[in-house]
Amino acid sequence: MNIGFFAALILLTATSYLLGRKKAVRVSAYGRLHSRPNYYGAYVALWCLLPAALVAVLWIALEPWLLTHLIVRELPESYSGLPPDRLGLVLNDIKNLATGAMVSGEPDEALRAAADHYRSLKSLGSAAVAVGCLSLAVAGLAWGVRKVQPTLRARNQVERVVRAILIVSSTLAIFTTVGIVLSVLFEAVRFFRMVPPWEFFFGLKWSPQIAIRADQVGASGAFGMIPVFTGTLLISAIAMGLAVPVGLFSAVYLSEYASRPVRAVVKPLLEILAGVPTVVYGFFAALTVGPTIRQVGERLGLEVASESALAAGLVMGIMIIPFISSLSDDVINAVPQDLRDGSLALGATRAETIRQVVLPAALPGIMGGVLLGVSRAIGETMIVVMAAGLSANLTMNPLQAVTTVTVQIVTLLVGDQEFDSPKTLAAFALGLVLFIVTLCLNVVALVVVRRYREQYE
Amino acid sequence: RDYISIVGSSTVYPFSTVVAEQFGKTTSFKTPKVESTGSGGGLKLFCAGVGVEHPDITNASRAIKKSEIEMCVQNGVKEIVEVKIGYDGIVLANSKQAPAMKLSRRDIFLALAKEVPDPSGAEKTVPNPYKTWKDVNPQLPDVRIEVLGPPPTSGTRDAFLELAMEGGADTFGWIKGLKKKDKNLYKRIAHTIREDGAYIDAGENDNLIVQKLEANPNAVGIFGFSFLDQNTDKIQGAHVDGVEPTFENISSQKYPLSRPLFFYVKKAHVGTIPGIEEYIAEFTSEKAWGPEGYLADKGLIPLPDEERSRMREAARNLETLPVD
Amino acid sequence: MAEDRRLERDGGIAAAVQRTLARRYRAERRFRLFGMIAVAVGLLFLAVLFTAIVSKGYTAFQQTYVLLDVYVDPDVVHVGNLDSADYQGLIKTSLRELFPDVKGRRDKRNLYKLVSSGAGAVLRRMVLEDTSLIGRRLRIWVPADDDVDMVIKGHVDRTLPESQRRLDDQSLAWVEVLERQNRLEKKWNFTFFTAGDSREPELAGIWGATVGSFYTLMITLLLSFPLGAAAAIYLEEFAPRNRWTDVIEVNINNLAAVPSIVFGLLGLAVFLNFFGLPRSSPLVGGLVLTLMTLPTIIIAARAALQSVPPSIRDAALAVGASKMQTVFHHVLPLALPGMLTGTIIGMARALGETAPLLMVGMVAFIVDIPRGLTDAATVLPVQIYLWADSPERAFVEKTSAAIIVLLAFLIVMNAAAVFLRNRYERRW
Amino acid sequence: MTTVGEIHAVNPRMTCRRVNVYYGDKHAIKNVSIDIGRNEVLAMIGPSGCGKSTFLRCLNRMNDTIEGCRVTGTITLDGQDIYDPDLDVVLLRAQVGMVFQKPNPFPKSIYDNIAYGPKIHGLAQTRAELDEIVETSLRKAGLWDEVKDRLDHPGTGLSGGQQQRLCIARAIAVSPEVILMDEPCSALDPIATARIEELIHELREQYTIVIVTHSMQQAARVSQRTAFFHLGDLIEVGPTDRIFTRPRHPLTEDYITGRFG
Amino acid sequence: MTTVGEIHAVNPRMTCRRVNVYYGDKHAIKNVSIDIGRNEVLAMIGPSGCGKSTFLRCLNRMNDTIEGCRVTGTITLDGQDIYDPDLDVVLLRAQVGMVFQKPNPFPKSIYDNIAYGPKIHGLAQTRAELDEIVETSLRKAGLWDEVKDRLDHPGTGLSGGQQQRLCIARAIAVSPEVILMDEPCSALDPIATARIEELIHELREQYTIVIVTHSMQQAARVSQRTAFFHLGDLIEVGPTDRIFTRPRHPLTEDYITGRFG
Ligand SMILES: Nc1ncnc2c1ncn2[C@@H]1O[C@H](COP(=O)(O)OP(=O)(O)OP(=O)(O)O)[C@@H](O)[C@H]1O
Ligand SMILES: Nc1ncnc2c1ncn2[C@@H]1O[C@H](COP(=O)(O)OP(=O)(O)OP(=O)(O)O)[C@@H](O)[C@H]1O
Ligand SMILES: [Mg+2]
Ligand SMILES: [Mg+2]
Ligand SMILES: O=P([O-])([O-])[O-]
Repeated sequence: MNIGFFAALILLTATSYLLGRKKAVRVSAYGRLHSRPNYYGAYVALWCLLPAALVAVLWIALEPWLLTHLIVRELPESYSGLPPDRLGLVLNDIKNLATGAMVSGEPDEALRAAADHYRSLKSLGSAAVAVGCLSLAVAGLAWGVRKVQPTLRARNQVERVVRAILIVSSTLAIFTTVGIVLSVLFEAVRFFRMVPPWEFFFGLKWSPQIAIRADQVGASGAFGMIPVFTGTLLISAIAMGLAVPVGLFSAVYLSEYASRPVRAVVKPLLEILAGVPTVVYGFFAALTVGPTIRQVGERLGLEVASESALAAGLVMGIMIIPFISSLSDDVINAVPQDLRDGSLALGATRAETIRQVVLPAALPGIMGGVLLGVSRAIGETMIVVMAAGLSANLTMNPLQAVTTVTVQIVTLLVGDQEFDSPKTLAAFALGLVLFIVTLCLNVVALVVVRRYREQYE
Repeated sequence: RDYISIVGSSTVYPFSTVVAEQFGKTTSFKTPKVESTGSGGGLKLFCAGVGVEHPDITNASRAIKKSEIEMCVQNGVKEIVEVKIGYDGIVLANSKQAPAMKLSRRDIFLALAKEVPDPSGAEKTVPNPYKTWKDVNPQLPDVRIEVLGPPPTSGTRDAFLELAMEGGADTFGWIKGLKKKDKNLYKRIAHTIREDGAYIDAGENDNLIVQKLEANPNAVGIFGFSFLDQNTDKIQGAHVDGVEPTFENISSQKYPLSRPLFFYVKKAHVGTIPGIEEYIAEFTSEKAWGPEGYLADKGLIPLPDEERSRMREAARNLETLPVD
Repeated sequence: MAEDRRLERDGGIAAAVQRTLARRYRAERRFRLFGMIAVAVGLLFLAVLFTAIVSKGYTAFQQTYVLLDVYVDPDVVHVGNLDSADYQGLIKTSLRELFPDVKGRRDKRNLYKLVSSGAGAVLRRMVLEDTSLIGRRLRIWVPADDDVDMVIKGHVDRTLPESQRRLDDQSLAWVEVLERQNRLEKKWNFTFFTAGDSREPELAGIWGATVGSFYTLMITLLLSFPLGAAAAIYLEEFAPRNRWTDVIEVNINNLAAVPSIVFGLLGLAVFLNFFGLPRSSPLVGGLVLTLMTLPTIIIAARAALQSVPPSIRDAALAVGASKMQTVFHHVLPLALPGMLTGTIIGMARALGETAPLLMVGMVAFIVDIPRGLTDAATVLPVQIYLWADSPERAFVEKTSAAIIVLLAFLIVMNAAAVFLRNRYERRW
Repeated sequence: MTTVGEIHAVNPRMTCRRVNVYYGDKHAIKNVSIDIGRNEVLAMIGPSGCGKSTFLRCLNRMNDTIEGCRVTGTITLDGQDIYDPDLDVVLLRAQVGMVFQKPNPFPKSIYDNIAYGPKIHGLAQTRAELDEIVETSLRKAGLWDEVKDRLDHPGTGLSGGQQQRLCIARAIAVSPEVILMDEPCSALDPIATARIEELIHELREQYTIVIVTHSMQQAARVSQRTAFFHLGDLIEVGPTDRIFTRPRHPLTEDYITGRFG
Repeated sequence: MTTVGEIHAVNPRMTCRRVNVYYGDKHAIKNVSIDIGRNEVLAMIGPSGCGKSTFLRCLNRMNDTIEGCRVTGTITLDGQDIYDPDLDVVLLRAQVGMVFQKPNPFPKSIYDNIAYGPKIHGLAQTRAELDEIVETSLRKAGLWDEVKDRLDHPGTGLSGGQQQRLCIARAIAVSPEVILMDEPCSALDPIATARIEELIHELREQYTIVIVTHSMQQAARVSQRTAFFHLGDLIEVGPTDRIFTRPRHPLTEDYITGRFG
């Protein structure tokens, strides 16, 4: 399994494409082809590639297991009798020996023999599979070519494969979701066994540190999620309060007012904002924006926490700007010129045209961008970790410090963990609840977007 | 796998990585991979089992707990070598623009505990009433208490609670008495940090705290000694119980807030993963962890000479922790 | 008719419009102004970020070097031990020669600390390349220690009292002597761009992380763009509209809101624990980031597909194009700009992401440059995260410099996509 | 409502029986049955909004693309039910071409607009053949002289009438066997109209054509049979000359004499 | 080329002098001068692609929205140069309404399509007034009966001819003083066409109308003056009856007699 093999496979696939095409052209003399010759080419290529690739992938997945199995059988009793984890270490030694990497100590004869065995098995297996795959590819090629007849519905066949690929791709999201739910569910359930759900859902106090000791499990009020979710809400709201107007107006300006060169330059520039590492935003919020807000606030005689929600929210808003501006700009740009003309010809100003005709027509796309921005705000971690702090105040005052769900998840997970204490498990419960909350938000959003959708043409 | 895999404490990480780098440079072994996962996370990975997919070494800024040893044993990690590598001073520091602080552990406790002994002298606690340092101790400046410190999930915080807060609490006789009578109550008093904004959880990034101190001369930060060492032009360490946090004072154990640092080795991997013994040898060599060694340069406070040589012997002989 | 009468009374449409015109133009100007302000605000933030980062980081592109006269002593280096000779010792000897009156262990130790511990490696490389250097006296530039570097660059004030600097008075005096002899010079810091990580700031480089980022993002791009586009195409163009597709749609939107660290958890559970893929590898990092990026790309791509007018589809279908051909020949090219936007933004996010990688072991100290998808590696944002948390003062500028490199990476990465996007963009 | 006149054709190419079309709740075509004969031009007339375009779109299943549109009844092409799930709609649409009421050129060059169909159907082996198809199609649609110098300009930059002819050229470039034309001359001047009508004459020799038109004169000129729709009903159908001279249904009569509404 | 006939109107509302229009390199309108009289209907005829729509779009500066389109010469409305940079295009377009060749309803409800113009210009104080404007406009365009039950349905779901009338209704809902109509009846049946022609007659009492049409009959029926364009040139202009009975320019004669091309 090396570059050479894959090159050969690709070469074969290319050849089969050409052969299929050629045969199609040839047989077209005996009857009108159902599809374009390219499709016959693609058809044969698929026959050539898919089975061979499948086998190759299977081999790559199974090879380690198979080789291990074979090696272990050959090992003397003193090794093969070891418990599996020890055996793993021995095998690691053998592999290190075989690949000529550094090994520890002086390997004994048995290991050396095993290493040689391993090496030969590995090269043999690879060679065998390579040969097998390539023969399979050739067979597939032959089979495909044989099947090329004018009546073969090659296009439909190829399209069926493409369609299958499309379907598989779109179900990936489902698998991801299942994976996420599964990977947080069990721990969350364990958490709820230790902390009663009502306390978690309705508690007004969040203070995981109290319960760090086993003897204080479930100490009253320690695991109330309300302040944490309020914090997320507050910071997201501040972020969107900045990002939505700035993003939307930027999009409108860029797509409707700005000249082409300006747009071509400014849009990618704004997109850079999305790629600045969140750590950098975190520093920016914690060291520049936070203190500035505090100073200004104190000059105005306001009580401002040094890690105010405002600072984190604003900086997060900056990061989200391109999510809204770029996506909206694209959909606004896609609104047909006809519609603008129709409005302008009635004597509408540009602003009126944009507000009342273009934006409604682009609404579904814009909502998509805004939702993406909201999602990002809710799910963002690093900025809030660095700038929003950990104190779980139940407040809607943007000048106070709040904490967010993501901050809590991260600190609970990357800090000192104890997987038998609700302190760490709380992270999973928070994750699960966040998932459910955003799910509800999205359902609402879907319904709203459906209702206001304006389809042009 | 032909390289050593190390996980664990973010506090030990800077030292561990220097050794790893030196080790990689001066031997023919590959440079070990060092991950910073926190002490608890590291021990969890470490104790997950024996085998190539599990780390060989974990760093910790505290000693391994009994429950963790049990978990290790359960997963087949029966032989664990403990290596104590030195000390880390926990310092309280503020900006150079403000006058230096001279604190006692009692001041620290009174300033940061959620519940403090009733100022009137009764043997009960009241919610912390102190707003300024001056309220705590008339000799301290009249500025608002504002302390940036590690979050509850960090090992540094645990150490701080044990060393500073307990130390402060113990200066009240009746609280000290509780230790025996009602351990829970004692811990609740000594280990609960106030949550009214005077203490700010500042996350795991100590540089961030240093920079915040620079911006805010009234604030006091809590972090490891190496960060003070590197930023002596900007910040100053507070005297604790009259002792300045300096290299010498910490290594001579005069400074009260210092904690030992460790790493743990999975003995089962020695001899199969190449280089583990050599890595231990490098770490415990005088040019690394000695008073003149390169780790001291990075801010590690070395063990006293005698303990160091004892430790070296134990480590090189791979003496394992007792398990029961 | 009533309305005509009203207009007549009011003096016709012109007059009617005229009355409202001032207000409407104000609204128009306001609207436009808001647009400009919004763009300006966005650009301003960008400029502020950039200047902050660049002004802090550009100094890291230079490094202080010391000129030493090194005698490559044949007693120390000979053909037998070329690899493992004590080159650092030779460097030390030459330092002693420069300052012959330095006596005492402590002082000597301080003196040696003027040059980097990597200086020996520089010499070693030279000798390995050309063994004829053995026995000769060389004048070579070796990197200075980071503390010296900080002083030379002015990041540490020389006038502070001794107790407040890392470099004591004596060392400072030596530095000044070296300066007077023109033996200290700031040069272009090649190491920074070619080396892997190191705990010595003067030896630390960004190349390892850059390569790691490159591999990781290559995986992410190669998987997430085709998968995202395919999913969007299926959902928007082929899937029947029913409950099930609604579920998928809500689901995808919801995935966008999942905190990135949770994707890390997923990666930990699935890719590391279940599939047993190697920890800390770009492969796993890329897979995790793919899962994280997919929703962004799918959402953007769907919005783009939706905005293609149906008449185009009709036109293609009516000449006998299959649904597939219609989509791939006509709809996709028109939707491509929007899809690319989603990709740009999604990839940008993936490039700057740290949190999920914490979970799959990419937050690691890795010196060697990764050579493949399964080697242990780290990525640029993680490198930034790690350096930002390092005590050494010299890592402050390195951190900013790494951010500059990351932004440059981002710009390069986006440029191609932006170019494509501009090519395909049209208004109909 | 039962249709007046002879819905059967002598040599039917397509047959429609009890076709109903709904847009959501709206019942746009009501129980229409009609044959379309081989080598015949069928004209469909009727007031605006009566369902002509809707019916036309049924004939090559372009209605499939409209969300909420539902078709019942049977329509066959050469005896084959075109709503049969097994039927290949691509093949159907290649056989039954369509010119839409609103010109909808691709946002591509004029050349590519025409060449697209032949390309996907593989009607040209070489570039030269393709060039020839493009040229003849454009010539037939009477557009060649106007655009021959700018084949690489975008099709969307043409005038309304030019776009319409471009769409006609695009449809005939794939040589469909049945051509559905929805008001193909609405934006055309008399000369261009004459050219298209001539084209229809030519095409009829081999193909079957259904044309929607608002011009009685045009219907009279080009078609052999005429169908009159009204509010979704097929009111009357019959030989064109008979319909225009002796309409049987009062509505038909009112409509063609302009005494309507 | 100099124009044959009388380009001057007795009581000009708009005057165009030496107007040239370019699309990039393409010279689409060549040095055209013509007056448009008050209360007159001017018909523009000419083969497809000759520049009628282009010229029409010049008259209310809708050309501004086409990238690469350049206009030279002077066009005035009531003596005011409409290409004067100081001129208010919003006011201009409110005064000079337009119906496009391709119907382009907004993706809004039928009601909102019509109400949009009056709303932005503040022509209705109350909802009732707005309702009235919507109803009268739709009635005038002959669409009311067909859509009165579904005013809240999207305008894009209408048939081709209905959309066209919707656009006419939308244009007249703001009562512009000059109305430019680009083939307003192209998708309409004779009855609907008659309704629109009637509307034009009504409107002429007060307003000025320019209509592009391909139907000589229609031009003859509705217009007082007719202008004949050919390949961007204004060939001949004059009173409609004279043009159709005694064309002076051979090209005109060829065109109206259908001996063209
Ligand atoms: N946006 C454009 N870009 C380039 N050329 C154009 C554009 N619009 C029109 N043209 C060209 O300008 C010429 C005049 O077009 P115009 O639309 O004015 O014709 P017209 O007289 O309205 O024709 P029709 O009766 O077919 O609508 C045509 O040759 C056309 O191809
Ligand atoms: N997409 C749609 N959704 C809902 N109703 C529709 C849709 N398309 C057409 N209709 C309605 O169906 C009826 C028939 O429309 P169709 O387009 O078939 O008319 P037509 O005979 O082609 O008229 P015209 O001559 O004006 O083009 C009309 O009342 C129209 O409003
Ligand atoms: Mg129609
Ligand atoms: Mg036109
Ligand atoms: O990472 P810790 O040292 O805080 O456990």
